[in-house]
Amino acid sequence: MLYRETGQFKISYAADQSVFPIAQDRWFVSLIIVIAIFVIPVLASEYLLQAVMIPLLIFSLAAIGLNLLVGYAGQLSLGTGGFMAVGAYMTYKLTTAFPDINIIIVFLLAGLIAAFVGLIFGIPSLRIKGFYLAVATLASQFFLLWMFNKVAWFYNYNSSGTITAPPREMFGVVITGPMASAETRYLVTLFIVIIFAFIAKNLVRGRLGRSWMAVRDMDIAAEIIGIRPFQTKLIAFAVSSFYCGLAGAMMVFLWLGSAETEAFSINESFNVLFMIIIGGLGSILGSFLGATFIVGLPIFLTNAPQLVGLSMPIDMQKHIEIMMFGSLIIFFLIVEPHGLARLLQILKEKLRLWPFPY
Amino acid sequence: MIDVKLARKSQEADAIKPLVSDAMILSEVDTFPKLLKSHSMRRGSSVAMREKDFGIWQSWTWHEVAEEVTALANGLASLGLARGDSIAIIGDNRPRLYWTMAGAQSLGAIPVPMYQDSVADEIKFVLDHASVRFAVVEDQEQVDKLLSILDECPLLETIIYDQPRGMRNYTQEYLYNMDDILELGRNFGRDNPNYFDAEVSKGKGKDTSIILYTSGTTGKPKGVVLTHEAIIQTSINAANQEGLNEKDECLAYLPMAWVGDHVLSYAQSYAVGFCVSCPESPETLLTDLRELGPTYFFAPPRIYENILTSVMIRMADSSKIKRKLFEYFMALARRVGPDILDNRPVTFINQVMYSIGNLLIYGPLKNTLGFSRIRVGYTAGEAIGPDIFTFYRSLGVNLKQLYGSTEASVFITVQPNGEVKPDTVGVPTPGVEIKLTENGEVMFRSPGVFKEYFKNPEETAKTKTSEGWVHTGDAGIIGEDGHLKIIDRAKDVGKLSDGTMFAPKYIENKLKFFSHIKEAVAFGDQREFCAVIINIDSEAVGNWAERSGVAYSSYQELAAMPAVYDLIQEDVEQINSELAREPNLVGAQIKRFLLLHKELDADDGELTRTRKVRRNFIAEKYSSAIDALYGIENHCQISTELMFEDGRKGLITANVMIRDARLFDLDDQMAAE
Amino acid sequence: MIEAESAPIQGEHKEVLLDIAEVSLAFGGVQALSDVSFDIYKGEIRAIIGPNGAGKSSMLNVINGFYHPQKGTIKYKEEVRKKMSPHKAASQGISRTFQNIALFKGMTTLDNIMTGRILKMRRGLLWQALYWGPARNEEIINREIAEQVIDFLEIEAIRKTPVGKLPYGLQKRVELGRALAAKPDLLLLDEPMAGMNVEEKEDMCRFIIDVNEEFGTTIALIEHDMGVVMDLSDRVVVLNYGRKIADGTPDQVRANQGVIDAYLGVSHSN
Amino acid sequence: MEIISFLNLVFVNPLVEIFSYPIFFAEVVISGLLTGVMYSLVALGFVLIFKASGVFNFAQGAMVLFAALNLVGFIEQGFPIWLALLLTIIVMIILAFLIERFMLRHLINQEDIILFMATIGLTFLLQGFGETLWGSNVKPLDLGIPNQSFEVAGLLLNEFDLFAAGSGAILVGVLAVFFHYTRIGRALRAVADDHQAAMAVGIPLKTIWIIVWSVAGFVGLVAGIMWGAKSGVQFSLSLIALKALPVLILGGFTSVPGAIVGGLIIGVGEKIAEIYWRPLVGGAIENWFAYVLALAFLLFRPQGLFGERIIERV
Repeated sequence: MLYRETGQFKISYAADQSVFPIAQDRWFVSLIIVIAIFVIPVLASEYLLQAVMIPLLIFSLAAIGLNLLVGYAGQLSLGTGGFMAVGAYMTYKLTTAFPDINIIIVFLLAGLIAAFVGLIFGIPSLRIKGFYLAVATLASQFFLLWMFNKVAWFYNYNSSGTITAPPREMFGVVITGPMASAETRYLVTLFIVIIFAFIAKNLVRGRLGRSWMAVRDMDIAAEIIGIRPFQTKLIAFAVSSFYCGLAGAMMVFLWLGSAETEAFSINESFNVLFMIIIGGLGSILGSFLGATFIVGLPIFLTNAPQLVGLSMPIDMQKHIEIMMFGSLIIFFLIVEPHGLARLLQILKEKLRLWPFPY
Repeated sequence: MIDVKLARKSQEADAIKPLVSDAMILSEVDTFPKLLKSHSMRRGSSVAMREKDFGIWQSWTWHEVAEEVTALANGLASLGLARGDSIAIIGDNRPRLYWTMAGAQSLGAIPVPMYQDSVADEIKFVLDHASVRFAVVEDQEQVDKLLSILDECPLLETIIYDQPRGMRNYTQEYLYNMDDILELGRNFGRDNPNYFDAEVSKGKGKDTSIILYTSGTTGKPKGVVLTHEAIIQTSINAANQEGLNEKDECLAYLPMAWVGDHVLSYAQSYAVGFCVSCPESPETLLTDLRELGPTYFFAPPRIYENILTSVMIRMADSSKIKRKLFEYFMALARRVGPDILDNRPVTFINQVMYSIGNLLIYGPLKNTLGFSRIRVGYTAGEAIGPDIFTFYRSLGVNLKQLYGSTEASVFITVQPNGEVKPDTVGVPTPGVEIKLTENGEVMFRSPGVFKEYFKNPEETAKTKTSEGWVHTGDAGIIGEDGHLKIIDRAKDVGKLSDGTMFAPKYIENKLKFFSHIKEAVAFGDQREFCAVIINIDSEAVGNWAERSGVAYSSYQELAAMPAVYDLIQEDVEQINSELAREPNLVGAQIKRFLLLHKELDADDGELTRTRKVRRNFIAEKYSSAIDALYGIENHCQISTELMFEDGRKGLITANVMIRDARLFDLDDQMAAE
Repeated sequence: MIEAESAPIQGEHKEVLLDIAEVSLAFGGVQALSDVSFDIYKGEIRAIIGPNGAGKSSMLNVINGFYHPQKGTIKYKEEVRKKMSPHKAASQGISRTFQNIALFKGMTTLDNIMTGRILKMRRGLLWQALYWGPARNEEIINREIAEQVIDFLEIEAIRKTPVGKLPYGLQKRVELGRALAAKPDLLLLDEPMAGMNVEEKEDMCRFIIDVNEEFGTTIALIEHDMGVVMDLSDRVVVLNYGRKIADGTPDQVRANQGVIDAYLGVSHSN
Repeated sequence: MEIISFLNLVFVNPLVEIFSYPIFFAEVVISGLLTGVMYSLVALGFVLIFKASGVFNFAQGAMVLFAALNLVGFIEQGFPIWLALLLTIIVMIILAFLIERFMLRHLINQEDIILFMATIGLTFLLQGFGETLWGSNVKPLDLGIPNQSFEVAGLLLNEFDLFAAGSGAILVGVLAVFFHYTRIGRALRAVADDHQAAMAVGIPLKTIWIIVWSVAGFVGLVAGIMWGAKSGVQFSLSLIALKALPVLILGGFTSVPGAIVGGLIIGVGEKIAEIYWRPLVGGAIENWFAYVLALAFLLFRPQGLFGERIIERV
């Protein structure tokens, strides 16, 4: 209905292969970005930025990372939390050791280290597949967290065992640490997420993305047409871990301010996995939708009883929240196993064909 | 391994320069090759042509087209194509086939395009008749067709094909790949740099530009000879009337041998400078139409009808809400859409509702059909149902009827913007004069008039008078508003015994546009009044019966119901009131009618295989009914033999009612209005 | 085993593209191939036929490096091949299709065909991440080649349809497209016409011949349908129970008693 | 210097200790074996469900917790132990029924990962539900089995551990009999091999699923009793699922003997590492050591302990 595609014909492959070949999609995404950059920081409250927008963006990035690995390359991983921790701890180590390096560069370096770690933990994918691999990736989750917990070097031998974001400036503005305003942190997060979302989209629509999907869909055929499955999977692990590491670093430095290993527990791994399943496997957009859902759901569940005027003991409410969360996940998987992205896709097709059904 | 060279792509037109005035074009630039050259020099980087190929719309600028045409012409010249030779062109709409036309014309040769689905015999006749030496064809299929008749066409020397696919085992030395011809031409151009320009400047506006063979209902095809000047002048006149400019887009998908395509996709494009696009293949036409979104579109009624049918079928499968919305807003559009399109005043509420409808239904609908951008849409060739016509207009598609012929370089009359009526074909286009003969035949005189029928002076003399008036063979009437109305083929028009003009097909068509009426056969020639045998549409009337709770068990029973007679009588009387508005036709109103108890069927010989009524056969078979129609009784007994599927024969006898319809006076109508 | 004479095509000297000498392959105790020898000339259509379980697919798997024979030598492009991986074989110009369609179901026709170009794409991760400059040019150049394949196989209308939604016959065609996109020197077709109706078979035959003649691609194909094979191929090698029982032109093979016995035997036991 | 002391820590010191105190080593091994039995029990629950329905039931741990919570809850309500046991079993069967009715039935033919995620959802649901019903504080579970140690041939053994191991062994035996000699058991194996075939011979998939989830629930109950009696019934009980996962990759998702032997190997390996290599890494390695052990093992034998070598075909 909203689409008016007539006359949007393509005279070059570059135009045909662009990320948003339909003008209306381009406008819509541009509009969202403009709102995110110019409207939200002005209108949103500190709470909304801190409790909703920043975590939403950071988890979107982590979800994109995991989606590259699971949704595109077909390698099921439960170790997201571990790789996020690598990013966070490495950023801490690097920025405390070299305070003069721009914090964004530090994020990227930490991401690279996470990528390297991911590469190592991806090695089992050479020989094992599916759930075997998923369980194997738990090794990284547990081992890495144990290591960051046990080896005091990682948290500079401080007594609390937590890592805390020191204040770092960029262009004269404090962007990390307690002095940084929520707006600043939000904007920095937003820019990083937008850039890396586009990079992820570029990767998946090119040769690498096709290699990943080929390995995912039929690895033997992929090998026979000349794709090296092992190398392809390892790159997927590395790129995915880079994204997760970056997200982990941003989690501590742009969102929480300080953290212990507990912040990267296996529950976070599952949460990110939920995001991509509910958002839609093999969809960058889906990663955002899934993150919105999983970040938003607990906030909704926490506030819902008050909204309807219900009051109950705190721990009781916590249990019910957990229960509702689990039930809704199951419900959602039953209703739309292909995720929100598919739902949106169907909606889009309907709008394109409107008023026809096909 | 696969190494096809991709056509060069080019960017969109940079700047659009003002057009040179027609007079200047005509005086100096009086042939198509010269027009091409002028575009190439003035606005060489604007896009001239596109073709959906290899997944995208490959584009060529005017400059690139000019280069290709030059190479092609030079290549043809080096194979020996000379001034005055004929060159056959057979295939789907492909840029290189259009360029072949321009290339041949550059050398003073005459392109003879042929329908791509012609059978070998038809092609043979034309090749022979036009003394064709060269044939440029699309692909292997056409080459095979030519090879099968090669022995019988001694004049044909050279065959050039565009698509090399499947041609590798063809070793005949007279077969050429067009790529090779282009290469040949480039070399030739290098050796003879001035040859092409010299040949182009030798061409004059009075020269023959093209010969288009019209199939003709009887006898052999006639080759209509048109000159550059005629086509160019007509094209410019029509384009000026519609305000066509170099920013327009048009889709070339109708057969190249048809004058409509030649004038729209070639002549007007060259005259005005707009871009012409070729679809990827006939199968992908609708998708390509949707992608491209032409602003200037031409289709026979059949295509509009098919699209409307598919809209209705798809809507029927749509969800209930969407269907309701569709029905509501289409009803609104039928009421106010045409007025809005013609800038007539509409109440504010209706305007608001129409714009909501535009957002919800009309806009999306036009978008999915590829009609969003149409500024000028033509339908021509035969009468279009008023429902179909109004449907598109009420959506806001500026669809107009056009009356034309090959002999006129298409344009005779067009409905001007703001004066579009479903039942006329409009007023003469600039420069065209029309008149009616005594027996109602339409004649025209125009700058686009044909030169002659090729090698057929008798036909030429029969059709074209010495003053340049041309017989169209169509009977028509001209209303007071100056609009021409085509009513029938002139030869089918008869007279009632009192001398009133009687046009059976006109009446029948009018009746058939009602959904309840499937077929109608009108009688009246040499009789006192007009009477009609009607076939009800079992589906539409059946639906009506269902809705009104009328039970029936057979077609025969349904057709005999007084209620159904009432239904049809309303339709008949509406036609009568319409006929009463035409001074020439007021006497030819339908006085009596009956509903036939069986459906007319091609298996019973009552219809042709293309579902046209066989009037004389029916007159004979149902003579008792016709006698009764002109008698005094209000019913009649009809016995018909019919053949069962297993070959046995049976006899149906039916008692059929006859009704009298109300007649209107010319004055009544005037008074009512 | 009935010895059939090898039948070089007369009058012309043919260059040998692939030479298989005394190849044996076993899985555990099962002998899939025993001392099979034959060669494939450059530019010919070579058929490998035989009853079910004759070792045809194993032979194809050996040629493209998926199985490693225990014994025997394989000479490809004048070079004796050591143990090699399938992607190595692919990079040397061997591509193939599969008996049970092995398309990437989650991708469109176009993307599937583009995967056939992956070996030819070299731009690194960073360029790809930016999708700009050389990486974009590379995408476009390879898209052009993929489009030529699409045009050649007449599958324009399904360009952007996910292959999972296509009917079987079209999937087979897309798979051929993916193999062709790599511009192979040697094309292996594993029962290209299995499960097709007559019309689809005719189309596929036409495409196979077109590929061979227009691009000069050497083709080795396995096929069950004897009639099709005989019309299509220049030379035929017949396997039965992992052994070669005949080798020659279609006419020679047709007349070979061993082949008749093998096929009749099979049809009896069925 | 540091390198040498490191190498000492890795290769020399542990071995020296092992050979110096063989009896202690034997005690460590036995204690590992006994813990291993518990791992096997949990892993068995996974294997049963995976084998019969192809579902990687991450909620097995939550089922252990849920069963234990119910048992303790019923006991707290004053029911005698045998009745509480019976009630819990009934609850677990009802649970299996509900899971089939409201979850599995709607997810037939979905991809494995979707089912897997659904069971993670189920994990949350069971945890939340169990704790809503019975509260989240740590509850002791006293079965009246003495938790005393005694000495046999110089080895110090724990009565409770032996009892647990014994129960585990009996349960495994019962299951083996069940699978091999009962109609339903054979049907279950048939389903595991081929869903179509099972349905073709007239076994409704629905019934199979309810049975297999009930059995898994029962196994979970036993594991819950053992672990609960040892360390109290609390939330962390559901985390023992994570301990069973390395057992699965070691023993294979579909192999009952694999689950048993794998559990023992992990139990022993983990204990030995914990005791002898602790100085090197500083303790608390039980979270990850099992995984690394399983992974190292897989690198050499990708098909797992009892899996068959896979020949890939194209």
